[in-house]
Amino acid sequence: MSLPGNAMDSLSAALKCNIIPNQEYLLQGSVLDQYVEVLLHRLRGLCDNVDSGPESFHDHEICFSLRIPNTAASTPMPMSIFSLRVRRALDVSDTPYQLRYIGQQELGDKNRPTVVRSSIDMACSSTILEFLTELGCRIEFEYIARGYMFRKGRMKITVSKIFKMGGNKPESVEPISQSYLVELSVLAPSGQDAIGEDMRIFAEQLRPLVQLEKIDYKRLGNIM
Amino acid sequence: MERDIEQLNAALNAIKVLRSNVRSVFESVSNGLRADHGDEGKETKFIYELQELLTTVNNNLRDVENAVANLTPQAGPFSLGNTTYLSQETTQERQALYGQLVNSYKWTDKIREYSAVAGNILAANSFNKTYKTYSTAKRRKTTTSNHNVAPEVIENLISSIDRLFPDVTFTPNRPLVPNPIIQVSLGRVLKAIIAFKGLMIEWVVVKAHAESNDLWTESRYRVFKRITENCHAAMCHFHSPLMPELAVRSFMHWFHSYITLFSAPCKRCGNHLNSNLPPTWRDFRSLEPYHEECK
Amino acid sequence: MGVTILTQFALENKTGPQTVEVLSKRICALGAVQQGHFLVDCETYTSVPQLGHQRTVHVLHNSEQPATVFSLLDNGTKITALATDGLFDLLMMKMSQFYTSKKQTKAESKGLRYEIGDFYVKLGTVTVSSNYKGILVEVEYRPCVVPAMCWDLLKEFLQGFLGLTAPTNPPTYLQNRMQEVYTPIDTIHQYLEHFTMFRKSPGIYRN
Amino acid sequence: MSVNISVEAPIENQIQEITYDGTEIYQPPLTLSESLAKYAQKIDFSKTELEIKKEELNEDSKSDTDSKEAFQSSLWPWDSVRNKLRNALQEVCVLADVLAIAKDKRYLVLDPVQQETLETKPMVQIYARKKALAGAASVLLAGSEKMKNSQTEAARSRTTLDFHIELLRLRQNWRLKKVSNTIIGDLSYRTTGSKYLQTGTFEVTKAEDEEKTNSPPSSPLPGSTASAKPTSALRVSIPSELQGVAYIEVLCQKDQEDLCTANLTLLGSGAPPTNPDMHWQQKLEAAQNVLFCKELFNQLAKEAVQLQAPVPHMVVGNQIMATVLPGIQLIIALRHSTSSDKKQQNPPPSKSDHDHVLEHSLHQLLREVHHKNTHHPFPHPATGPLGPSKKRMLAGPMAADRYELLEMTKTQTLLEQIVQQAQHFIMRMRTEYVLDTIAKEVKDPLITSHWNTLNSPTQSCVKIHISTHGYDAVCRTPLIIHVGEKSLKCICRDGKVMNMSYEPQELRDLIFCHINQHQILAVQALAKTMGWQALGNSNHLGTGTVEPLGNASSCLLSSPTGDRIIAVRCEPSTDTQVSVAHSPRQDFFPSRLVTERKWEHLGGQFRDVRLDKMEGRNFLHKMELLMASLTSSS
Repeated sequence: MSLPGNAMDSLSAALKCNIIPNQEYLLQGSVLDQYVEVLLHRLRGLCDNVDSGPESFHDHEICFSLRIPNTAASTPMPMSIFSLRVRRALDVSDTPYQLRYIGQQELGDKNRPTVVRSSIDMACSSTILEFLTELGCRIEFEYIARGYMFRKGRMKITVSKIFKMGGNKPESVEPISQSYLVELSVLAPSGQDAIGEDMRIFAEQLRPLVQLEKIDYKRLGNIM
Repeated sequence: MERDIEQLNAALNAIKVLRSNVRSVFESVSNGLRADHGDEGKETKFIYELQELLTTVNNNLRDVENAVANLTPQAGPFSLGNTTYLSQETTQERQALYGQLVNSYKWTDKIREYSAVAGNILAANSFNKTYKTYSTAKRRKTTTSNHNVAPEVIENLISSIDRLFPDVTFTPNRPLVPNPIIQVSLGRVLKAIIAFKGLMIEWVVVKAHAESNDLWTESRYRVFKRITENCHAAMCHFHSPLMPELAVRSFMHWFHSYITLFSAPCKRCGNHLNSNLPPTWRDFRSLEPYHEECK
Repeated sequence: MGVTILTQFALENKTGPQTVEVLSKRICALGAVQQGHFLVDCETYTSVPQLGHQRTVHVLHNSEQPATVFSLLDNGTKITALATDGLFDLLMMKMSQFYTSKKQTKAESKGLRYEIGDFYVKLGTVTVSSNYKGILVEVEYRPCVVPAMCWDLLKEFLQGFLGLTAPTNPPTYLQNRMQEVYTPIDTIHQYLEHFTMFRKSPGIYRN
Repeated sequence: MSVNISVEAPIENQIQEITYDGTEIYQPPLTLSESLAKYAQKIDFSKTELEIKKEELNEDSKSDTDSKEAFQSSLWPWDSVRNKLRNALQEVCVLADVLAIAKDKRYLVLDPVQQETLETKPMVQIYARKKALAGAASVLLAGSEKMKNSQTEAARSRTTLDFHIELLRLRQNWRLKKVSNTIIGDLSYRTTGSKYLQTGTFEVTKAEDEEKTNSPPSSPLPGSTASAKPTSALRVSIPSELQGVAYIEVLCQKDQEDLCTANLTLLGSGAPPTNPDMHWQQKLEAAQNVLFCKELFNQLAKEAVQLQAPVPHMVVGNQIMATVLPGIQLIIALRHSTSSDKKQQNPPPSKSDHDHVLEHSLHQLLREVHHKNTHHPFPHPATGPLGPSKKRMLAGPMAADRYELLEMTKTQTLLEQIVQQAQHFIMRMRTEYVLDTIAKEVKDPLITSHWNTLNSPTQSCVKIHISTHGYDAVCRTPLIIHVGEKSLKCICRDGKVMNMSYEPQELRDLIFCHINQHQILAVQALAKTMGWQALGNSNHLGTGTVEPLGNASSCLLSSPTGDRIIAVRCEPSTDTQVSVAHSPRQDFFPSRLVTERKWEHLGGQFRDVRLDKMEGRNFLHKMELLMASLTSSS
């Protein structure tokens, strides 16, 4: 057995070789409740291996943020915010918590078919909530997502309903809107832009039921 | 029984008291007028005294009657046979006979008791040289198969063993209904996966808790590999074609002794480790821990 | 997954490499087989002052659990442990704005790894920012998960190869947890305890 | 209703109906008049005229007598008929006479009688005729129209309609797509996870016209449609390399047998080779099977070349040879017979050697690979990455150690797995053989083996009990043997473990040693129940002749009073020896060395007992009798 190298060294080596999937390619859209059955039906036809029916999920997500007031006036942003998402499955037992860092959307050129953003995904033990709180994080918001997921090759399609957390009880949740969120995403090492084209073609096949588009969060922020 | 004897004692006491009081009545009557009666009105005093004495006798008599009424009468006549006449024996040398008689009675009583016990033990460990019985009455009993048993029977057996050991958890899992596979967790020490064929233990594999529940992959740890082998040996040892339930029960009893696998030192050498293994052997009878080399 | 005992070891008038040599000879004489190397490292990050009171995050890697990154967050009063995938390091880099690493405190224990029966024995040389600090001996008894059950057995094993200097009591960290199920994070706790000790007392084992 | 037996009718009464309870309701039998009427009705007078005339001739001669009888028996069914005929004959005779007379024209002259003229209007007649003709014509036309319609209908339905229905059926079971003008189907396993490169495309066409004309189109008779039925309107054309029948043959054979199985000629058991008339479903299934077998073989061949085995695997042509155990080879061959080259194809060497179980395992293994290729677990929570298994997802947070992570990445190739299964198969067979032969050879202690009902493809277990008939409660020696892939493990009751290699001789020796030990132990246990005392025993006796295997074991027993001693010696190779000594010795002869009688208490000479001459069913029985006789005599 070879000498075990320093973990950090091997990590940076892996980063250099671009084998860590840290880029998320994403398209989003929504579908009204009454058409979701049609969409699911179509997805069953399009996706891999749905002979046993679509896989359902029921997750709880909490978004934490770590922020410090930036005293230096030279930086453009007044605050530096670092947000982390913790997600756990409510329907499947003994699954790990998922900790997720999602970076800013890459500016890139307009011709890119999908949103590309950096993403660090990791499974972690259940102490994560306590750990983040101790770390100085604050809970920003939380929600419940319930729906179905599909896969087509490397692509993952989730059709989910978002629920507001009503109080502390998990049963007293209420849906946020009359529609389902549809996401088409691929997690890949950076530089694999070809996958964006595949995603665009796949998204075409779901039209006009769902318009999967790259959504510019900054613009959304401006609207709100 | 206890109460009977108490009441009998009370009645005997009451009789004793009655007797002594009657005696004092006669005593005072026989003494007649005494000096302590004084001179004046000595007759009346004497009569008073006598009256008093007689009332106590009366009271005592009532007590006796009460006590006797409380006694439960012996059902039927209590016959002592010819020995009753012994009490009427007057010659000196023969009066000791009763005691001897009682002793010999005790003797025979004990002999009866012991022979019954011995008879049971002998019946259990018979000198039969074969399990096969040729008498028709018993044949029906022996032809019951241990391989093909109703699932409820096994279910009952397992749950009864489960109740026997509080620190052992049984998780039955039956892909094949008459031949269950159960998972036995021995505290936090180890777990065993046991496959039954009817009432017979057919396969055992011992593993650490964190390992998979697969029946065919053996443990990665040497201790558990060793114990797996010993379990197979025990399976052989406890195998009993006539009493399959007993076989399973005694196997489980033996297996339960592994709860001290890591904590108990070897009975013979007193050490925990021998060739880097804890005592992995448990004696079939005494269930004492030994190293493989020390047994 | 088994119970692990970590102990410091030193021999009079012997340098670190010599001590390791003596120990490895002893353990091989007992029938151990050398099975590669091992490495436990610890990097410490402290919060920037803007975040309020100071917190420390110790990020440890153990080559025995190569897919895991352990982090121990010390806020002064209690320690919160976290086990994650390997990508946690990447996250720490992203958090450099909030938590900064102190490179000079990087500690590691590395050396040879032996298997003897169901025991793992690791003879580690501890360095703090590449200065030699001492020897850490790790003994793991893998089949057992409750320290209280196998402490006597482990003691016997330790005495068998460390001689009289073997510990007679369980490590302080374990003493309150003897009846609980042992997890790899407990090993990490023990390492951290020893690393902080080594950091605080520089050079006393350098003889 | 009871069954009526009819005298009149030779057949049973006709059944009118059968009620639900099964009773049959018969038509009431015909009365005499009814049946007469029925018979009379059956007579076709117009047809029988000639014959009757003939009959008339020979009937004439005896008609008188006949008729008399007939009159007497009016029951005669032909009565009225005959009367009618007779009347007719008379009339004809009269007519003939009249005509004969009239012909002479002497006695009789026939004058035409003036008919009363019908008022025939020619126009009306023409109209009437025209109308009648028009009616007939319209009927004919309608009929011809109908026939024409049905003809075209039939023609159309045989081609287009059938084709589409069949296509629909095909579509339900197979993947099809339309490429320009042709319909291409795919029978490969790619959608279920196969990564085999060979394509499995086939083309769907309409059945050609000539085939249609072959089947008689101009026969509207219902009988001929049945023969036209099996030809489907749909035709699938399969690439030539997928045609025919294929299967994977798995053989385990020894070196020397390899040679003699080469020249067997045998074919015919192979499934009917592709005949053109085969239904497309069967055809496609066969082709798919060919593809599957090819993939399987391809995969195995690839693995055989890549694997580093101690004895390298050989891939020659359509055959892979892997050494399972020394001297035993596993041969996996792809047998593919097509209609074209079926004559030159290698005949499979004797069918009986083919191991169906292993073949099935192979199929199963590849299907498992396919399944694994497609059935990736979904991550929970949903944001997790696709791909890693649930166990791998947990490895980080649960801090899996190196060993577990290594286990997760470990995969076995198909060939390795099948070789292991074959090894186990051979081991099991050998163990069975050894146990069975020993059980046959050794009669005295009975050897029973119980194979576990549960076993895995590479592990099984057998429990062996050595016991003596009639003494099974006295002593029983159980053994457990684990049969693995290349080794055997024997566990005794006392926890002793013996590991053995694949050589069957080792197991044989072991069992014999245990038989010996069993005999000695059983004698001692028996002695205990008889009140005898075991003075000593040894399982490995150092004295005596050297044994070819193991050591002899022995024991000494003394009688309750101590005056008799029995010595038993068991040797694995030879029989057991039993000797008896008396003490005090009965035969004392003063000699120069031993002069006094007191030395007789030392115990006498051991004298051999000839067991084979003794009474008793088996060794223990003989020993029991021996002990009993020696005890009672004292």
